[in-house]
Amino acid sequence: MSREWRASTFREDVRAFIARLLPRGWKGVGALPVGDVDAFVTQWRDTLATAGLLGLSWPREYGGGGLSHAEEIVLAEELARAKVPGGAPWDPMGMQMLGPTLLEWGSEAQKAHFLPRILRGEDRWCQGFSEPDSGSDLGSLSTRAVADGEFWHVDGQKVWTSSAQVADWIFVLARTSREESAHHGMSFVLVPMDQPGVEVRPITMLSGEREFNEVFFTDAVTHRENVLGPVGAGWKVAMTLLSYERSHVAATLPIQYEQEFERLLALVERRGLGRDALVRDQIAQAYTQLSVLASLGRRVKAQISQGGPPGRESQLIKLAWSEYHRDLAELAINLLGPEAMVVEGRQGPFLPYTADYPGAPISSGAWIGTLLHSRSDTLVGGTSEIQRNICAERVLGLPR
Amino acid sequence: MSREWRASTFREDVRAFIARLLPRGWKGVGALPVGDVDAFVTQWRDTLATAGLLGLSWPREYGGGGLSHAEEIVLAEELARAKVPGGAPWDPMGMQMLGPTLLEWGSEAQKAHFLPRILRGEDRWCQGFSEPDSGSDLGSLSTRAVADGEFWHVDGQKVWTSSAQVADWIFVLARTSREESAHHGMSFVLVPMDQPGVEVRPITMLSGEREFNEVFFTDAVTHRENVLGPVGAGWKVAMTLLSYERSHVAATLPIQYEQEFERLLALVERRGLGRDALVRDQIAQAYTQLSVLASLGRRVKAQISQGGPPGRESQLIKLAWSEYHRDLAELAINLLGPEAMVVEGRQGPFLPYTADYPGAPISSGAWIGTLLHSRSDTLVGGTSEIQRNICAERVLGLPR
Amino acid sequence: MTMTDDQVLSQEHRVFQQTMRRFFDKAVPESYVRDFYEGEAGFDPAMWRRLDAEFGLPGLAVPEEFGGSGAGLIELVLVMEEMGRCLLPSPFLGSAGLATSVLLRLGDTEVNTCLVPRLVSSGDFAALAVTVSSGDWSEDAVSVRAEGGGDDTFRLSGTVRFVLDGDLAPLLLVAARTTSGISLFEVEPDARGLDRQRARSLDPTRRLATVVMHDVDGRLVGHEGTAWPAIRRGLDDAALLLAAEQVGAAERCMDLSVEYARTRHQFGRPIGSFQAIKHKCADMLLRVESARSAVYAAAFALDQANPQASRAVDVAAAYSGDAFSWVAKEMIQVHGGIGFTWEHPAHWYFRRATSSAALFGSATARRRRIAAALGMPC
Amino acid sequence: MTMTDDQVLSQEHRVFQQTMRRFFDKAVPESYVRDFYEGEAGFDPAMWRRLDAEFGLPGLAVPEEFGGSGAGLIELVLVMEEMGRCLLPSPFLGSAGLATSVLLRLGDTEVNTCLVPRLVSSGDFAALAVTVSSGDWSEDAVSVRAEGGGDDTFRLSGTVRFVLDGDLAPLLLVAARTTSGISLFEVEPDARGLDRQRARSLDPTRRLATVVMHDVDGRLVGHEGTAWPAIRRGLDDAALLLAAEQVGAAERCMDLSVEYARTRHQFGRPIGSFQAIKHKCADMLLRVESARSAVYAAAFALDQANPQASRAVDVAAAYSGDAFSWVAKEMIQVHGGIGFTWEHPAHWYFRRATSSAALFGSATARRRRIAAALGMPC
Repeated sequence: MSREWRASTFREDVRAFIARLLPRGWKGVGALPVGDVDAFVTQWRDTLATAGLLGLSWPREYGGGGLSHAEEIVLAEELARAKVPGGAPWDPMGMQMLGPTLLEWGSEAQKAHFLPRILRGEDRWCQGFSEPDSGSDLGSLSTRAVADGEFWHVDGQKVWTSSAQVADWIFVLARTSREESAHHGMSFVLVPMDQPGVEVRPITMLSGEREFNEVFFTDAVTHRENVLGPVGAGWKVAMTLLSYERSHVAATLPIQYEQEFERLLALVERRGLGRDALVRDQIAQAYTQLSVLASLGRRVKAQISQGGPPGRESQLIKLAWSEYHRDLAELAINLLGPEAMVVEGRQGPFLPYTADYPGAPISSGAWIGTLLHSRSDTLVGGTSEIQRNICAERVLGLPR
Repeated sequence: MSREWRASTFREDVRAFIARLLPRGWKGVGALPVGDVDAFVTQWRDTLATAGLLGLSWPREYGGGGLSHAEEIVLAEELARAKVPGGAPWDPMGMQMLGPTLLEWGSEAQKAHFLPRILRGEDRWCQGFSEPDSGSDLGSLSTRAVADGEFWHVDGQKVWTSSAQVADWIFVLARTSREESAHHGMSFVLVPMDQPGVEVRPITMLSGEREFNEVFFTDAVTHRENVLGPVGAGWKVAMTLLSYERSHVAATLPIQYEQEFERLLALVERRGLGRDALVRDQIAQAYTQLSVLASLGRRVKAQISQGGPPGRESQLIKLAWSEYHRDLAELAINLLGPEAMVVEGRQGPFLPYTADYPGAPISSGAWIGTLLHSRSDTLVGGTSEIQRNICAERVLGLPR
Repeated sequence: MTMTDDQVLSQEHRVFQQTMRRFFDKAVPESYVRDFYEGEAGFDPAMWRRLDAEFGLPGLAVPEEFGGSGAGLIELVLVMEEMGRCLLPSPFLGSAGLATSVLLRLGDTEVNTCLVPRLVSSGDFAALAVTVSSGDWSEDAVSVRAEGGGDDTFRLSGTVRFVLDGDLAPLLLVAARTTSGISLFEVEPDARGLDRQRARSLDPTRRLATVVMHDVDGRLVGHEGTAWPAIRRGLDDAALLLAAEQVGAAERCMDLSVEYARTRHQFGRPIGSFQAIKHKCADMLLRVESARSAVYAAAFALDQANPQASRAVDVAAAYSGDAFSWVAKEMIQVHGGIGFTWEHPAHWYFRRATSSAALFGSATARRRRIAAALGMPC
Repeated sequence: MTMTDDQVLSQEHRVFQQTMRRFFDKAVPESYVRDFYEGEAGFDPAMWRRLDAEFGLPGLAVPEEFGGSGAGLIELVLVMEEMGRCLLPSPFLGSAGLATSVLLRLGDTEVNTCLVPRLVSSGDFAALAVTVSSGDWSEDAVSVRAEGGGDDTFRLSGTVRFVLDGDLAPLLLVAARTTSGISLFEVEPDARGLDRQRARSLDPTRRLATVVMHDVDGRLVGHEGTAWPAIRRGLDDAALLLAAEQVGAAERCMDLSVEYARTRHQFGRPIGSFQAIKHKCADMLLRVESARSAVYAAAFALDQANPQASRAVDVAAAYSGDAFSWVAKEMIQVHGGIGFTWEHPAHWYFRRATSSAALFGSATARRRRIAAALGMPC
């Protein structure tokens, strides 16, 4: 049933396709009754799968669409503009992160086995990078994988693992040599979750939701063929994976933040604050920041799509967006005034790095959810402090 | 001719005394024509000297007023309120800093010789602490004093020395032992300026004024009796001196900044900006900061005057005021709008740590002077970065 | 702009402070607060009785002639700092801080001899309903209407949101507008036409309610049409006490951050040895001590009936609210991932800070008052 | 809120950029700028001729049919970045950036064929007098009055402050109000009743003048009463070019700071190894690259006549002004004492930043326009 998509007219085609599928007056997932979201997302994933819009840039032999990364990005943009998700909540781990990394580093057998299963939703993936004592300092992680005949034995603990409670597999960055130097001697190991040696304990976040988990490995085993890339090259493989995540996020984030900003404007209008000179200045400041960062993001994207190396600007993107979004959430809460003391309506759900679902209400609960979660924006994936270190050291050449 | 002052009624007495002396409609030194300032200050110093108001807390045997440090502070406050200086521009070095330090550490001969000369204006003093390679890091300074018979021989270079061009003596923090540990092996040496081994080169500041100097010592000599405190105790003596400076500044700064804030209000009124909601918020923020810091300062002062140890708040005073003042200068410049592009009227003079002279005009030149000089507030006497280190390490106990 | 004279805590104040610190350290451990997050409990009558029985806190600032201890606002401030430190969930702010203060400031003998003593040593506490739906604590914003007969009984209609402990308080006071102005009324908790609903607070340790009245009987408290000045001054008192609570809470955030920074290692060093963390902690200290200074100064000014006391309250409230919000946020940043969990108390303080920033009026609203007080034309 | 499509510099742009960088690195060393601080010089005719002779810069964005090179705003932006970097004192912004742009945007054949070519390859340059004493660059603020006879000659009276190169420019253009609206006039530099006084600039490398007119003869340029739209658009162009200059200057401040932080040692380590300094430099980088992105985006939008170009200019101008001010200030802080001396160029950038923040309207004024453009009710 999967239809053919052409690169030359992809944006128009997919935009029309999405528009045709969406219900009349579609406002976004955030406008659905909370209880209907899961069902909609499941059904929508099926629709995308049927239309051949999952794994768009993957080779057709693995079930993908055979187009390029450029169309993949266009698809992500168009889905974001249309206020629909690109798959199930756990799909990004498999589709945006592991999939492209498998294509780059995987053996033929690994690709043939894993890629179609990701697209068909048979394997859900989660990520095992951070550890309790290695938050911003991945170089110091201590989970170990030891080879013994046909198997690797994994021991250690990972933390901040999203979707671990529903995942079938986890990709683990583990130490596989005694060499203690920070980034060497690590391997990228794929481990099945359904075994006695793997235990998942959910972490309740400050919002009360359970999105992250701790994952404990106690003599967990995985077949020796489940190392991705050469043994000892785990750090490089992990960096590949993170760069795929970043380029995807860089493309869709501005769109989501624009939609969120429009919700903020609606809040100002509903509360009748638009004539307040202070509020006007704050809103204009937020818009300026949003607009500037969107330009910065487009410059990075254009450089990449021209085939050039991402310039020194690319390192800034995550740092800048996370602080923008943290500030925006605070502004929204300030505009709510005393209403922010009370959670009215649904509380915005946890969506790392991003805004509440498009179409979300402008009642206090949604913004409170955004406020609570935005505190993680400057922590997850490297704190702002670490990001600044990296900018100063790697881009500007300041001494460590 | 020197009159007697009584501690019990000192504030009322001195306030009345000052009020009687000042011309009608006195607006402050800043309101005088620029060319008249020096003459006024010279004459005013004579007046204070005649009235026994110089060295108020010093023993009468050394020409002082025989009262306590508390009255000294009251006097400083009342002079500041009346918008008149406490002496000549170079007097603080001798009267507020070296004088009390001599009283604490000096030999009888040193006190008997130097103190009266300071009060009579016969000896002008300047300070030799900072060095080109030891800005915020006094522990690393490298000027050396070597004993040879009756004399010390001093070699090295000091920098950021105010009033060096008019000073007769300089107090120098110099290394007097080979011991390389940061704060040991230093001595506090008093060196006459009028000798071939001492060369003064003025530094032109970013405002175009020349207030600071470099001082070069090339086999400069001073008598062995001119070490203040024990040889090797220079660091402690220097810290004593700095604490006297701080307590004086802490008392008078809030008054000067209140007067400056009133000039800012006058600027707002003159420019008709008082109805602008943004300006109102900015002014209220500045006032809040001013008022809060004044309360902080009073808490420190009260603790000291109760005889208790200055609490952990005292370390914060310099850091907080310097950043307040830097921000206030920027606010004033913003309020001037395009007028800030052009220097109208006299340009505010350099007054380290403080506002422009009370009574200064509200034309752009005065505020531009304040803006330019305020950039030094967060640098001179330990950068804000160093101040924060000190707060975190010494007050909060964070590791170095 | 005259500065008040030197004011500093006395030795007695410090002893009192230490007594309170010791009590709350023991009586309100983290687990106590956690119960308010995990369970359905929203009020602990036993704790309220202990505060009264052991220290007479509900009547601390009530003159002795009306059954209280006759202390000043400065003592209440010291109590609030400690309550803020441990985040005690309690009707203290709404009842002893706001309602009692308004009643006393009415200066009405009958009120002082009949109503006020009910709030001292009785186990009772009061809620004052004075906001409107927009949450503006200003005279214009009072929208409840009271229609009166010949005697002291009126019929009240309207909705008041964000009422501290409004669903529970045995004594419910309502500010309403009669033909002659703002007046204060007592409403029976079980009166006909009265609906009191607990709100879902961002901060579960701060109990808030919406009070809806349809022709509810209300008994006039004090004189008709003259209540606003007392309410205004009571709101000043309460705003100052809230600021004190913020100081105590902010200091605890700083302590938690410093402790974590000393012990947590990354890159082979305690994170507190990194300047970014170090400077954040120094800025916390600056804000905490600055806020505390402003709060003490305003308390002394109020206790001495300084004519500029109200402005001093605005300064203290505006500064402390911003300071606590900043410190609570940076505490999460210093803690990294662990500060982002439900389990860690960091978010309790963040919620308290966010919620408190809007109680009794925002910092922006306070600055509007400051600008007016500075004589800027409006 | 539609985002423009991907826009990025072409290979040709990069080559042009490098050419300009090489030229200015050599032609405008620190000593060149220092002369403007130390001496009485305020304009260097030789440099102005070189910019024309070697690169045709004064006519860079003038269509080829009127004698120029027909480049776009993006090329002007690249030039301004380099001029900002070295702080070149020059009539380029006022003449090529503002006056020429306004003339071209009049869309008047006679202007294009007579006046515009005078500003290309002639050594002449123009000043546009459009502000009033309050320094507000808005239509309402035009206060010069022009009274006309039957022909194109009017008599102008009024005072205009903050005119770029207004005391020197061989071609003086004045915006004035006639009975039919805002019109543009040419005034002879030696006209009777004209007084041009150089102002004492905070930034000696930015020449400003006050132009006073008493019944001065002015020749109408374009049509009477219709000049404002062209002036408005020319001011947008100039504001964008100023923003580009700010980007280049801010980047130079960053480079100086990074260089100093790498080499200056305190406490036995390069100060750039301390996180406080490191993070300041990272924040400089963030601001510089963000500002640059906004400036390029606005330049492409203007060159493509995007309907939202004017808002993009407001965004770029508001952001770049604040960014440069911040970076220049922090540069002084990074440099410590040496950054506070007359000798060190840090203060040149600080003066340029402070002065530029007020030229063509403040960031606050830009944000007022942005809020209105976002459809917020005024």
